[in-house]
Amino acid sequence: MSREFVEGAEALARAAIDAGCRFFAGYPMTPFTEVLDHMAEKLPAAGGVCINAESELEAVGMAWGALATGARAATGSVGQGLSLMQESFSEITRAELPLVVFNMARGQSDYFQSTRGGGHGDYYHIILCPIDIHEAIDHVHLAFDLADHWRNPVQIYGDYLLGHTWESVDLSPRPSAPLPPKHWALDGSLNGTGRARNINSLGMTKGAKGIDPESFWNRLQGKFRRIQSAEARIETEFTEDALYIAAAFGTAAKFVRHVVREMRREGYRIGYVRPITLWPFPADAFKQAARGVREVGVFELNGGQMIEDVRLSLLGDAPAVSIGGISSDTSGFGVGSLLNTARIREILERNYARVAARRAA
Amino acid sequence: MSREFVEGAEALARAAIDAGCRFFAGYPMTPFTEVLDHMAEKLPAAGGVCINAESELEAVGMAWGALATGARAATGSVGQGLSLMQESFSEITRAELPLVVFNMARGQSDYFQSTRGGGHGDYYHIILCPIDIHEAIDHVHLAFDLADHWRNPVQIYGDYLLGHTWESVDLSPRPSAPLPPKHWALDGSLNGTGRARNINSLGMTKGAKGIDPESFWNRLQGKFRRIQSAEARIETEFTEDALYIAAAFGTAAKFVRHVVREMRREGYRIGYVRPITLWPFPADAFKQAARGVREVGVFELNGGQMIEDVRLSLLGDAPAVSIGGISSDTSGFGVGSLLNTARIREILERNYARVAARRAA
Amino acid sequence: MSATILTRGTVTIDIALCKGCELCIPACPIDVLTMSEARNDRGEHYPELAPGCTGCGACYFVCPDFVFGIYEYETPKTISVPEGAAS
Amino acid sequence: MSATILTRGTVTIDIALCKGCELCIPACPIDVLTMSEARNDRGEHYPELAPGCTGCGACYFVCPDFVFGIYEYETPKTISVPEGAAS
Amino acid sequence: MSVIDTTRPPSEPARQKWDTRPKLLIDGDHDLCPGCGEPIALRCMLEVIDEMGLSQSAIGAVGIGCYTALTSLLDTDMVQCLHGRAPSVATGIKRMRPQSLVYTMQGDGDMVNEGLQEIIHSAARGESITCLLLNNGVFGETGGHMTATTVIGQRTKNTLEGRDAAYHGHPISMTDLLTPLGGVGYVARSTVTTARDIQRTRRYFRKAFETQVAGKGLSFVEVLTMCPTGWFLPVQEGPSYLNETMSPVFRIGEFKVDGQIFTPGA
Amino acid sequence: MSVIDTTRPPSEPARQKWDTRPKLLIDGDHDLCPGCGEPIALRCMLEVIDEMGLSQSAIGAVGIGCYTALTSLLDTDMVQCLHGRAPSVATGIKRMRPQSLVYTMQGDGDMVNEGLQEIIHSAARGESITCLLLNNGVFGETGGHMTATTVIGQRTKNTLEGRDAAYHGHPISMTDLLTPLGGVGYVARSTVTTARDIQRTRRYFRKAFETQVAGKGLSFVEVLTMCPTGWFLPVQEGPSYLNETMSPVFRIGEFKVDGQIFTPGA
Amino acid sequence: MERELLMTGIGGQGVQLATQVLARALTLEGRYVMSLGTYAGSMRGANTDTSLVYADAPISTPPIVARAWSAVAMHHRFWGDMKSKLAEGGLLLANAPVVERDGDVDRFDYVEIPAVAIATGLGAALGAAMVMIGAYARMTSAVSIDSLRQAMAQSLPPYRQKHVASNIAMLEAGYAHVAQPLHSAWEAAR
Amino acid sequence: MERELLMTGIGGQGVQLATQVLARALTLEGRYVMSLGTYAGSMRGANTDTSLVYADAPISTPPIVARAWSAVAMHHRFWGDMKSKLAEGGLLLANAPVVERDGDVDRFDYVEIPAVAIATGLGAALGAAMVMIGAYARMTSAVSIDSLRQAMAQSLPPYRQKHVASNIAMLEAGYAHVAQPLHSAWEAAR
Ligand SMILES: Cc1ncc(C[n+]2csc(CCOP(=O)(O)OP(=O)(O)O)c2C)c(N)n1
Ligand SMILES: Cc1ncc(C[n+]2csc(CCOP(=O)(O)OP(=O)(O)O)c2C)c(N)n1
Ligand code: SF4
Ligand code: SF4
Ligand code: SF4
Ligand code: SF4
Ligand code: SF4
Ligand code: SF4
Ligand SMILES: [Mg+2]
Ligand SMILES: [Mg+2]
Repeated sequence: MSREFVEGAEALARAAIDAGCRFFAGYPMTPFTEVLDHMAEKLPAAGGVCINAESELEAVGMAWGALATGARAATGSVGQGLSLMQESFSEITRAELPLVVFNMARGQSDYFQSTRGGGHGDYYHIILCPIDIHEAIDHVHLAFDLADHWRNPVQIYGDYLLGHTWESVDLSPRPSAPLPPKHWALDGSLNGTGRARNINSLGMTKGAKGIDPESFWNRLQGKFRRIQSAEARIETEFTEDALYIAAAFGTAAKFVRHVVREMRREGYRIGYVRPITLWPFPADAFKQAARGVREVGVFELNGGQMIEDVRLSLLGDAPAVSIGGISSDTSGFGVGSLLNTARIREILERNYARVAARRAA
Repeated sequence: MSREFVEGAEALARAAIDAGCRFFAGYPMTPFTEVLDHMAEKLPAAGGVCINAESELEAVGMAWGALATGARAATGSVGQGLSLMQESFSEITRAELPLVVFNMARGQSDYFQSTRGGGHGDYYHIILCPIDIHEAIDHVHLAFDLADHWRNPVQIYGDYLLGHTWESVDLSPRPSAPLPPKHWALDGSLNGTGRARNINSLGMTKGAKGIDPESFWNRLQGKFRRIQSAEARIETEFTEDALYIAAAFGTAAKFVRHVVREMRREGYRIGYVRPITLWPFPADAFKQAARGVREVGVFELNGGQMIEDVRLSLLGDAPAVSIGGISSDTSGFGVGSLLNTARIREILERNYARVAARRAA
Repeated sequence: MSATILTRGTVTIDIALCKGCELCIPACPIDVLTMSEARNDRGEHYPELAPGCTGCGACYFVCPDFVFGIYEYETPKTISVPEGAAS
Repeated sequence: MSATILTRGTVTIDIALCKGCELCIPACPIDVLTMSEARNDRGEHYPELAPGCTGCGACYFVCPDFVFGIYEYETPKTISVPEGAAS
Repeated sequence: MSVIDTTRPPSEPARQKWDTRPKLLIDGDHDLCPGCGEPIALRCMLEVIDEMGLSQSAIGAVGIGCYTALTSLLDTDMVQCLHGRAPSVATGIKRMRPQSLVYTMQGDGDMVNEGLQEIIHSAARGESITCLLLNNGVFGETGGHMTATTVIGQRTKNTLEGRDAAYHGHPISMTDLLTPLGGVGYVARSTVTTARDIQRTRRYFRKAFETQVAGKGLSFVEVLTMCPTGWFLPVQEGPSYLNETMSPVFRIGEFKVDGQIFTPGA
Repeated sequence: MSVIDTTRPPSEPARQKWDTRPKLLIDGDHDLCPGCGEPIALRCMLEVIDEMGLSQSAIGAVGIGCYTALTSLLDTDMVQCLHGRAPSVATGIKRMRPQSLVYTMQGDGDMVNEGLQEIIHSAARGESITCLLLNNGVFGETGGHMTATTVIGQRTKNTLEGRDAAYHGHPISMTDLLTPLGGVGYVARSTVTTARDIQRTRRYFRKAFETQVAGKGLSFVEVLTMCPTGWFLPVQEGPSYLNETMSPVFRIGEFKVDGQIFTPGA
Repeated sequence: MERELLMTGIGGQGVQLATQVLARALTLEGRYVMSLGTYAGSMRGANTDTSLVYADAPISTPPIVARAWSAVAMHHRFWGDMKSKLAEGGLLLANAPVVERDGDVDRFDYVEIPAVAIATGLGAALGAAMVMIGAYARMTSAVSIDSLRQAMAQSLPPYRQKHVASNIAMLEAGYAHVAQPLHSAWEAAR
Repeated sequence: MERELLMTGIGGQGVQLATQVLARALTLEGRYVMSLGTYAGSMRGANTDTSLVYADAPISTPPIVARAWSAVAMHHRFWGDMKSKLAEGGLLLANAPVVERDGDVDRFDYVEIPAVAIATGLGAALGAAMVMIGAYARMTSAVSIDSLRQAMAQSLPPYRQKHVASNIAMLEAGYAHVAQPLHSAWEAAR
């Protein structure tokens, strides 16, 4: 294993290219811009195409077209740009195209947007949320594989810290399984045979008039359920005998994990849980990890979003209490004052003490 | 009270005009088109402006501008068109503008989109979800009032049935309270004084460089919490001694309520709960209504969305089980085969029997 | 009361597909199409061909419902048509 | 070594605002602006005025940082300037 | 008057010159209205593709409008796109498969309203695709509403008194917008009201596809089509209404050929 | 050489002819880069509004770009719009307050990329608003990326080898697109590289606002502005780079006055 | 008291308008009504049907009627699809002979009205649905002929007011064709 | 063993590049490194600072460093903001005399390096940050001068390779300026 010192955004871009991504389109918006820049620079050399799309709407449309030909393709933005893509996200999901989305979020306030699907209709994207760039590189490879496997969009939920932190990471080429056959990809070969392909999100069938959304969407629901049972991922530490669990996701979890480890070393009966996939949320594993726990503190840098999934996992087994909150720097990039191990230590100690006291009483 | 026989879409449009709406912009999409058509026909006569916007994005932008002048203004679409408006929805909410949105949904699959905010960031819209056109008329008036009161967008979650059903309804003009003073509305009067107004979603302050998103967004969180405790609305029937409760929302609830009443008359210990506001979700009242109940069946015409809010309300007090499902006609307008009292009766009987048996055991 | 003309082909008419829009009627340069009295299964009138078709294809091109087919005779032939039809 | 010119006004320079872009220097038609040796609180050089300003306003218009103010004398006055400055 | 039996081929030795429907159409039995101009234009395009020997390489990207009902009958590989977004999708396809013949099919509501930005950007980008605009001046699909190409004075569902320039604005001519753009190779407009017009439309399609094959930039063909339903007219009056109200505003002809702008004879 | 004391007004009797900053600007101390052309154009606009006696009626709608940092310093009523959306917002304002002077301020990224559709539709709709385009040929704010107006050959952050027409497409000229539209009353382009250019810019703004006051349709002024940071140039070279690379592509002059199109002297 | 009426026919038969006239007449008499129409797209010749619920108190029934008290069948082509919704013994007014007689005669209170003939007699076969509504009003005493007349005038847009008189004639002819009420809408039980 | 280094200066001082060179050198020696830089926008003269964490095993510390083992202060203007993060007794290399001496002398292991003078002596005042990094490497034994040389070459883009030699001279001068290591980065405890 050889390591190089690179910035997160570059690592993401190079991992994507190594994973076979051959089309990328995006519109600049910090901190997604940095990923786009690396793609614009490096993808053509790898025989791919990177388009500086004129807007987010056009970017996702271009990716859609590239995906339809069977190529591994991706787009991305920050939450705000992804808002513009919601119509396309919903329909690309129904069209069962393996889109990969780089969400370089400005903080953690877009949890609902990512996990509940901000678009219309019933659909879900697999949301991989790395804690650091080492994991992110794995996730990028995983994302393209899962997208192809499930024929469903996969999002990498990153952020400013992920994109801007430099680390010595292993970016050596990974052997990758051959792409699954894509019988549905467009190449014109069946034209005129009565069986030309039709990629659509409406439940159209070649040669048949009209659409059949009900059975089409129900079939997709079945797929979502299968993904839910197959793809949930979680990281837990010290949960066996914990009185109190601190839960967090993404780069913020690295701060929490650091403090929890510190407190454990000092004898606190505190545990740590991090959903790695935000959707499917690892509900069963979370419930399992929280067995016997008195309270779960949810540290998320927003108004309270993941806490709903925590509560839905625990269903009253233990109370879930919000211990994070909105936190932003003045640039709005989401690196706010709560991203501070000293403050987190103080928060965890205070909450732990309260819970421990309650137990004693 | 004099009643007229009108189509739902017309009733919505006339109620909006009666409520003082003076600007409307929209882009056609069935079944929102019908509301837009009535607005285009009737609003100019009332001294207002209705623009046939060239797209949903432009429609919401125009409404934004009209709102900034202090006018009561609205837009709308179906879930798909609303997907395109998500960026604007998020930011209009942060700019604290009193937008009213007519969501003439194609069914119930857009519950998450409406209640969780499909856009980026932490924000909520008040979602009023009428069961029929009588209630919808009240809701339209309420929507404009709540929007002005809270300076927050309010959505009417209607659908095809609401828009296309004709009823004999009371549309006589309602006396309405004078509009609240809008010191923030733009009129140029303070220009050049150093205190000209600035409507923005970023936390800009006149004369100050830069932005302060953290305190700005935190202030909004406080508002959302106040709305949550003040505006949750619910309808319940027969819950006092119920073994089993059927929950539903919107026009689908009318079918469920009908069947529950029928079964009550026949002696079943069954109750009925309908959240009238989807956000804020009437969690406390729901929990109260479900006290002593063995199970809550959630009948929603989607892959399972409101059920999360039901579970979050009950937190394990009673299991919530999905008894609806995706249901669509071949036009995709959402009037599917589950909207059938006989089928619902069959579903409720089956579930009731199971729960009753469990109790006996 | 009749004349002879040279024709290079003729048409087939798949009346089941016809929606009765009548676009083909003025399109025919020699006016040999008229709308039927009878209705097809869709409940529509449809074009009927009087003698004299030259196989020019005008009706074929203007029909939105793909009702016409055009056949070209191996050897052009002369037919007699009622006076005026070919005017 | 000096000449006289007629001038209708002059400038004020709010050096604190200057970002040292030097756009004003070539803008001055009579070359009476030069960049300072010293730096302002932003750490930038800023323009200094040599005698001869006519109050024409060119520097005022091109400056992106609103550094200049223009004053018009009640009566135009004649001043002497070093030879060459007004060329 | 005698009626010829047209249910079967003639008894004389004859060869089928044109089949009832184009080879790239699976079924001619579609749900569009009587007298609709859209299937006529579609036929032209499909036949030209076939005649040029490009059937096996065509990939389409179709917008949302009445023509969407034809997507599943079209026998070329297709993406059914969202309303307004076909040019971007076509861009993605073409960039990944430069060897394919990539076409889009959009209505005026789709292209000139919802997706105006996409077509202009794709054109300026010089994407090597062929874009078909079916312009009937209304949203046919929603029941006859004003679009960005509705002519002044035209009555539609939401311009009940006729489109008023002062209130509803002016129609947009796509050929005006696209012609000056650097990335555009071919621009033309035609109609389908008569067999002659249809022949011209076919000629324009051929030139448009040739432009694509030669890599000379984006090629654009606008076809004015009848929409008797959306115009609230008897079906028979579609062609004359088109010729009298739309053609004067939207000039017929070629506006740019091989990247060279020229003003066609009026 | 003697240095004049310019920290205070002259001792001779004199009146202040031009204040350091325009009356409609709260503070001149902004965060834009040294040598940026945007504040220069902004000053022109604000001064013209003031000179025309329209200060009390102006309402602005501003896009997202470097100029956004000026929004809170502007002393007219404002809406800070989303990227690309200002023309629609301005439409809503103007329709509800026809008596107000409504202006938009957008960059090339904002108007020609993200919001191309909005400006064209608003123009065709003939909205009585005045739209300012600050065209520096890059996204300044994101650090110098290609926009839809970047000229061929220009090196930007994502066209490291220079914009290549075949790969990245051709620049779009907004005056070309807007001039032929029916709803447009006034179209002009200028720069801010010299005091003379700036005077012309001021003249154009005056005519644009006169067009709005007279209700003669949408008025549009494009100003080419220096962006030394986004161009990766020493600040002093901004004006000459602009004159040498942008001006030849984007012609200076008036293209439409009082709704009449004309070709300006080159 | 809540009563349901299903009406079914093919496009262009005036089923939508006829239902509206009846609904408006009921509204004029202070009744509560609710109606939902569907017709399949723009294709001519497709089915069109309407449901109408009317009552003497606010209606809580959902708009998609599962079981109807009465029905009017204008055309046999699509009547079959609706049949299952009419309650056993319910009132069925059939547009004879367009609607063909079959087993329905036994299952329902089957009344044939030669509506096309009556309408043709008045000069416009297209008025058959109006004839049926007139007959239905008389048969059920749901509403008076006066209210129907008034409702008719309200149901046509200004530019079509010249057709009001001929349509009222249709209503009257249908009303007159029925000798006496059979099923009373407002009677508690049958 | 995890060590933190904070480096702070003003825009244009080369702080970012210096941090990168050190990080790359550490990477070349098989260490794990993590670094985060911030600088406030495009305004010249704004602060720029970097944090670097380096370790002999994968790093689990979060990228925003709360408490640092060592610091390099290039300019007094922004050093004050960072001061609180340096651990009591931590190593502080100060760019003297640009950074002014104050109470810090007592709280930290305060070492003054006349980096500007050294860099100016080598012909380019802008190289001061590189001098500091050279000095830091020697002072802490974090990394060898060889690795720094190699890292330098890797850190400049092709079109700036001509500056490699002069920058290496800066590193070497800084390295040479420190007589002997004081704080060993890789020693278990101090
Ligand atoms: C985002 C979005 N908005 C609105 C619609 C509704 N819609 C469907 S078709 C259509 C109009 C299509 O008009 P046009 O493209 O001109 O095609 P035509 O029906 O005239 O053939 C509209 C507005 C939609 N499908 N998607
Ligand atoms: C929807 C959306 N996408 C992307 C961005 C990021 N963004 C902010 S400013 C900007 C570019 C602005 O360019 P321009 O309008 O030319 O202004 P300039 O910075 O050059 O003055 C971009 C892409 C955004 N704010 N919103
Ligand atoms: S043009 Fe075609 S559809 Fe129309 S009448 Fe003639 S054959 Fe029938
Ligand atoms: S082929 Fe020509 S001549 Fe024959 S029917 Fe058709 S249009 Fe007439
Ligand atoms: S133009 Fe203005 S900011 Fe630039 S150097 Fe001159 S005074 Fe300073
Ligand atoms: S006012 Fe004119 S003459 Fe005076 S310094 Fe400025 S540019 Fe020069
Ligand atoms: S509505 Fe118009 S465009 Fe649509 S199918 Fe009918 S005629 Fe054609
Ligand atoms: S980046 Fe360019 S446009 Fe932005 S402030 Fe700097 S010079 Fe001006
Ligand atoms: Mg159309
Ligand atoms: Mg720009």
